[in-house]
Amino acid sequence: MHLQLVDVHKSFGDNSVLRGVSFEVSPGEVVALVGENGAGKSTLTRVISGAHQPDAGRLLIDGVPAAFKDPQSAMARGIEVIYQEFQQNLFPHLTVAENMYVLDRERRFGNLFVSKQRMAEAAGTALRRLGMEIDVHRPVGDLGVAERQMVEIAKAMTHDLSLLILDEPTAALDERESEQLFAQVRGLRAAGVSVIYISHRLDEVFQLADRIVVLRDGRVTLDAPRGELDPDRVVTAMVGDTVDDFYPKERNATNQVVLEVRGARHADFHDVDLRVHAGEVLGIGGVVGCGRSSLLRALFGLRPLAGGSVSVAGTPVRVRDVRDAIDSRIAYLSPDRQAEGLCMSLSVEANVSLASLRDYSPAGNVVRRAKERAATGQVISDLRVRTASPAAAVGSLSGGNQQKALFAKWVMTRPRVLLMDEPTRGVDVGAKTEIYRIINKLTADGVAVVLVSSDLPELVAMSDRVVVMREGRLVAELAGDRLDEQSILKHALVGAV
Amino acid sequence: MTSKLKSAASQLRAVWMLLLVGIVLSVASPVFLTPTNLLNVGLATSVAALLAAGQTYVIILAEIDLSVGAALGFSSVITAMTLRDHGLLPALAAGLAVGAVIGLVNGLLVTKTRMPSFIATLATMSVLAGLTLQITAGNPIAVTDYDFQGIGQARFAGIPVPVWIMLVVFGLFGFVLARTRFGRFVYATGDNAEAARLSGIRTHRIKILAFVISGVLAATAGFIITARLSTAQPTAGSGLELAAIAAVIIGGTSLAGGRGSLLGTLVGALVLGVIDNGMNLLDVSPFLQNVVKGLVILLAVFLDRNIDSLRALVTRRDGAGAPPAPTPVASELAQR
Amino acid sequence: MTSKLKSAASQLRAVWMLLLVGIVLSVASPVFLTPTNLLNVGLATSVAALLAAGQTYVIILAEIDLSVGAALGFSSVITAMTLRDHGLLPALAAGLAVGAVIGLVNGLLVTKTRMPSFIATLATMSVLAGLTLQITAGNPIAVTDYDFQGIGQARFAGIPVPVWIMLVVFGLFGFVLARTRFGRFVYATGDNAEAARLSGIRTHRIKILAFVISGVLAATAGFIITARLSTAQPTAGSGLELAAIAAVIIGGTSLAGGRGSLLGTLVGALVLGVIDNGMNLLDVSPFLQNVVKGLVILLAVFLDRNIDSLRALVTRRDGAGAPPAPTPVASELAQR
Amino acid sequence: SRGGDATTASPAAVSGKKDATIIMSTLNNPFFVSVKDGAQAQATKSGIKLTVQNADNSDATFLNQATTAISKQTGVLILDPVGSQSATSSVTQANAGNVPVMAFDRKPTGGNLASFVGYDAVQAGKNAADALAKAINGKGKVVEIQGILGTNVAQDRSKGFEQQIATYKDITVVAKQAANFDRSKALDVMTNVLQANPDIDGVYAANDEMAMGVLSALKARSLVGKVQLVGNDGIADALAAVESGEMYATNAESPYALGQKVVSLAGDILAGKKVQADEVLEGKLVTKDSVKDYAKYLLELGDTSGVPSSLR
Ligand SMILES: Nc1ncnc2c1ncn2[C@@H]1O[C@H](COP(=O)(O)OP(=O)(O)OP(=O)(O)O)[C@@H](O)[C@H]1O
Ligand SMILES: Nc1ncnc2c1ncn2[C@@H]1O[C@H](COP(=O)(O)OP(=O)(O)OP(=O)(O)O)[C@@H](O)[C@H]1O
Ligand SMILES: [Mg+2]
Ligand SMILES: [Mg+2]
Repeated sequence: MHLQLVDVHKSFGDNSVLRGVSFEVSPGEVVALVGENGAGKSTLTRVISGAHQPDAGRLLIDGVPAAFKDPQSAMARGIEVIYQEFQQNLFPHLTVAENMYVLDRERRFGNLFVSKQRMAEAAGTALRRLGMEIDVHRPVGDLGVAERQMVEIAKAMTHDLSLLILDEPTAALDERESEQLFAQVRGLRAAGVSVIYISHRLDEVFQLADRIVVLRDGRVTLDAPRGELDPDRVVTAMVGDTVDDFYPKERNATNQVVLEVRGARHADFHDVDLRVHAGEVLGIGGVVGCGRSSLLRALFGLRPLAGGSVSVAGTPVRVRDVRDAIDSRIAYLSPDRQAEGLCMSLSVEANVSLASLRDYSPAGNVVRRAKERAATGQVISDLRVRTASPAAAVGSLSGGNQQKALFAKWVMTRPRVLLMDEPTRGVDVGAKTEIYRIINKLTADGVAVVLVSSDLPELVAMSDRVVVMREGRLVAELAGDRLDEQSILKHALVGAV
Repeated sequence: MTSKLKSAASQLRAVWMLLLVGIVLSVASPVFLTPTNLLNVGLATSVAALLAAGQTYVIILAEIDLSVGAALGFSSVITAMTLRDHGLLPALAAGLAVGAVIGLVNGLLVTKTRMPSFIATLATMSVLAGLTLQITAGNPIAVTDYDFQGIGQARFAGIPVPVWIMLVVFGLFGFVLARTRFGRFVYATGDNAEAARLSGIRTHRIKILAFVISGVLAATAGFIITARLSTAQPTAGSGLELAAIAAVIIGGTSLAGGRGSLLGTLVGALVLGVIDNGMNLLDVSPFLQNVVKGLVILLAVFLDRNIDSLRALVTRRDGAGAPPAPTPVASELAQR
Repeated sequence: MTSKLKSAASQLRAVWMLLLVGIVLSVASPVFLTPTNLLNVGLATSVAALLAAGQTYVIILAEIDLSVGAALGFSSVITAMTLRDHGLLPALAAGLAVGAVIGLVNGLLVTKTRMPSFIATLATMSVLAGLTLQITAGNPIAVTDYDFQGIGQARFAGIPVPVWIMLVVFGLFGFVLARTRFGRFVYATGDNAEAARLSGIRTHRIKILAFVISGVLAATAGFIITARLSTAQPTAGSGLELAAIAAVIIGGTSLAGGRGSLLGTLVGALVLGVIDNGMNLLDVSPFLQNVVKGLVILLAVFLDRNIDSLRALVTRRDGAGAPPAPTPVASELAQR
Repeated sequence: SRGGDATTASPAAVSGKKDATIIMSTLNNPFFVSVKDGAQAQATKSGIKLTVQNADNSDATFLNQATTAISKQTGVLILDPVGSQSATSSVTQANAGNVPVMAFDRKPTGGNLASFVGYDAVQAGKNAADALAKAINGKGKVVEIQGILGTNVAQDRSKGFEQQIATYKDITVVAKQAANFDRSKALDVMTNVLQANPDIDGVYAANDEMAMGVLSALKARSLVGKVQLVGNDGIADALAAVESGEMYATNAESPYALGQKVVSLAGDILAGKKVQADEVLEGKLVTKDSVKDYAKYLLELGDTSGVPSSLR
């Protein structure tokens, strides 16, 4: 498919999101679309897919004007989208197979009556092609984030495609799974399918894209073949400035142990010993399902430990539920901001102060609004959360800004220990750097940070030390010269490959 | 495979609930298990069960239809008037058409004007109840047509026609829900309407259709009630909406949408019918009947949920006193 | 700033709805705008409004309390019996305690046994209605205590006491909801219970408290109704639950949780009260009153939603026939 | 009793008002619909502008509607109380607001009434018990089907029936169940009761709506004629059933006549005439022997819809 966008405009209220976007995608071409959080990438995606109507501008398909009044019309032309948020793609109570073939436009499993048997077989086959073994009868709500993402990808691939749009598909994937995905994308390209690929990971973009289009404040600021570009130019086009240091790591580690975990046991991990010092960032590496997320959840009291001990700043603590954790000044950044992070129809301000509201409502439970506003306002600007107003619903922010708002909530609790699971998932380069600076600031104040991230360069650059988990056990500790991506991968995958 | 077994087990579980109540009653009353009495239960349940069948579609879509009782009353009256003036077939057609139109109006209100279904159908309930009284001046309309009376009073192969109607409706609509594209769209739309829209499902159409099904089944239930009494009562359906919704929920369908089955609803309706029957058989003090009924519902639903988490405890090997940990999304929905 | 204005506007909008109905009525009936009649409306609204106030808390939490009417009946009867045997203060204490215990039971059922609140409170409604009949043997209980009657019949500064009670309750609980930590937690838990839990909110406790508030306000409404009638009727509250829920939803609170206000609920209750009053004043045929009421509710809620999208159309300049595009979350919620 | 003094010079007479408001306890029941029809017919005849309200069986709605009518200064307020005790506030409010007030069917326990007209519900239950006893020759098993528990009529009819039936020592009440004055509920309840007690001799249903439901249940088990049925009210369907012998008797309390009577009294009050303060009406026990006469009586009143076509 040859897709042309001509001078596309789209606003939400006073917020002009797309201000005249023009570019094109040729058949069999992979175009990477990059830009800061809130630049308008997802909005553009939704305009192409018929989920939004443009205010002005035109869409041409193979030179013929096309206007999709709804997603069905776009799908009928072979346009398939993997939206950024799980909420927009999947049905938690339906099985994997039903999710993949929910529409079954080709009516492969029956016109009126559905053969669930054949549907399940087809789903299993399609997933195996992506290198996934998932029980296709399981409800999608039971799957982990990565598995869900793979189901979404498999779902999109079940159709006859002419254009595939992937909006941050790898945010939840690890290296291995990402590689599977890239292989698929290359396969599609070879078959003449056009691909628009949206990502905040520049290394992927440079691996995969034929052309790179940069969006900034709703306008195209760069559109060139990959060969003519280097990361610096792309970043400059994205943020309007050069970013001299992606990973502004500061070393603030001291010798004072803040978090100490001994012999922690649980269904998903065993005999875990950890010591995290004041000002230190301890990274945890591993592949999907190695148990590191479960470890963080257990330490935060979400699924209490079956055995072992935890102490914070030398004081033993028993964390039986979240309140115990918060009282011990442990904070936890969930990887799933939709389900566990934010109250989407509440204001940015209310979300940011939610975990620390006690500090702003001393006597009689009455919330001191002025004090609250001042404190949240400070953090919101420190973290550069882009919002029309602190009173705007947090659900109206772009994904990256939602992530920053979530971060802000925990900064407000002034934690001693900060547990972070994929803190920069879906966050743009600029904002990532901002988050890293926040981490620096926290460590400078003596906070002990535990960082779980599937983004290996980030893990290596931002951690003072990395422990690697495999099948629920700590298998290695890397620091200094021994800390690099290859070593982490090697330890994470040994025996598993 | 395991999930397949699981879902079969969860449907069976609903049946167990019914069996439990049944076993208690057959010990308490020698009459309970007689075939005539069981057919009576079926007969008494048929009306609420039909309303609940349509309601199941609506509730799986995360909507609610409070107007079913009033729709039953209104369509009954129209049916009886048409029967009096134009005969059997026009009467049946008129009744079903009225039910369909009511459903269509509800569906359009909910989808096109984005009104919450609770308030939209509460309003149509009020309108229909008023209209029914207005056109009948509050008087019942006698039905003398012998064939029509048969819908409520005749038997076929020893089984009352209303029970047959109930079985056919549940068979048919159960099959549609479980096995057709439309059924899958119903579940998908109820589970996540936004994702369904983006997946290319015409969610408005699905919802409107579900309300139409609910209206048509209300009209069908109206035939039965009218035929059984040989009269169309203007107030026939009042209060039945809560009974129907209760049957659906006892049957395991979630008000949050996306989950449920018609088999569960049938069992839910039968549980309620069996409780009523049992209390009449045992001559429980009418003052206490509401108390008993409420407690049995609590017990049934409590056991239902509890068996669930016990099973979860066992299969997930959560151990160590940890509470069962559903996924965030599932647990969030479960709270509704 | 703009959002502040917006939210003020959306609350004002609810008031506009009331004004609209009011203006139509004051043109149609010369009596409508007289102070006595307006006080009558306040008096007539007070009971449903109190139930709706508690219900607002419950609904913002994405739950529902169907037992409020039955709780009102039960606590009224207990209050009247205690009044007869032990005097005023014990009676008030007993009534409020009964309301609180009912709320506590509902809250525990919903949080600890994970029963859907719809079915749990439907069951407690049934149990309470039965218990009320059982302890009274179906007979009303006369109230002769002069002071107690004052709760319903006296005036203070020219305004009936029930209206004062209503104003104080709405002021107090409105403040709690809008300005306190507890209120904030109610919104957060209703919006996303899991996120709230992960922020350290004891969501179960919040929910239980909300049900307790609902029970206590039902008992308070029971005082008013008993004092106005000088008798506790076993069936006093029946049917009031739907009126209360309707008031809450007309007032703009979403059944999906996380959004709503007590001011909206007050307006919603007054809209319903004004419609009733107006139809009585204008001598609308009693059969047609239900029809009119249903239509006015539809119109009011429709305009409410419509003005919203009209405003959105204007300010968002979506233009070109584009449907207003709320955020995915908002639109998903709006469908509930 | 209270309201004992007949109204002499009512405020309405002074102001020359010609309007009245009648507040019905419910209109979801043909009995009350017929009261309303009779009242309206009489109002047309006497040139009174009659406003009808429906309290839908809610005490609070009843009071609210009374309050509204009083603030509108209606000529006469006519109450059909939802409950005897709870109607008292409406009466005292009307007294305070100087609006003449009368009641029918159920007598408010307090306040000053210009007039009361009503059937004695306890007596109705007693009459039914006697009739049922007669029908089954003073011995056998009977079933009582009650109305909406917690309402006056249901309570009183049940009280009268139980007191009186207890005086027949060879009669046992084998089941007592409520069916909320509702036809279809009565059908299901009776079907179940018959299951447990197939050998009963008689049924008392506290109103004819339920009696009709009971009759359907009896028909389904071919027990018509074997089981004697007594109801209350005398609605058209019941008269037809009595005529055909399917039902033994109904304690007829012509609602149409009641409505007429009430409004003609209201007309007297408006005209400043002296009215009788307290009039307790007796129901007429209608059996196969007397049903034709009763139908004739209704037709003379003008209550055509109260008479089944077979008796017109
Ligand atoms: N439905 C909507 N209503 C109002 N504003 C919206 C809506 N959708 C997006 N926006 C706004 O449009 C802007 C662009 O959002 P968009 O999601 O397109 O950004 P993005 O480039 O995809 O960002 P990210 O990298 O964070 O995903 C943001 O300011 C966002 O708040
Ligand atoms: N809520 C849950 N229900 C059932 N199984 C779960 C749940 N959460 C995690 N698991 C399982 O527990 C194991 C450990 O998962 P965990 O999330 O800790 O791994 P992870 O390495 O952090 O993976 P990811 O990178 O996907 O977050 C996996 O097998 C996972 O499937
Ligand atoms: Mg995006
Ligand atoms: Mg993880």
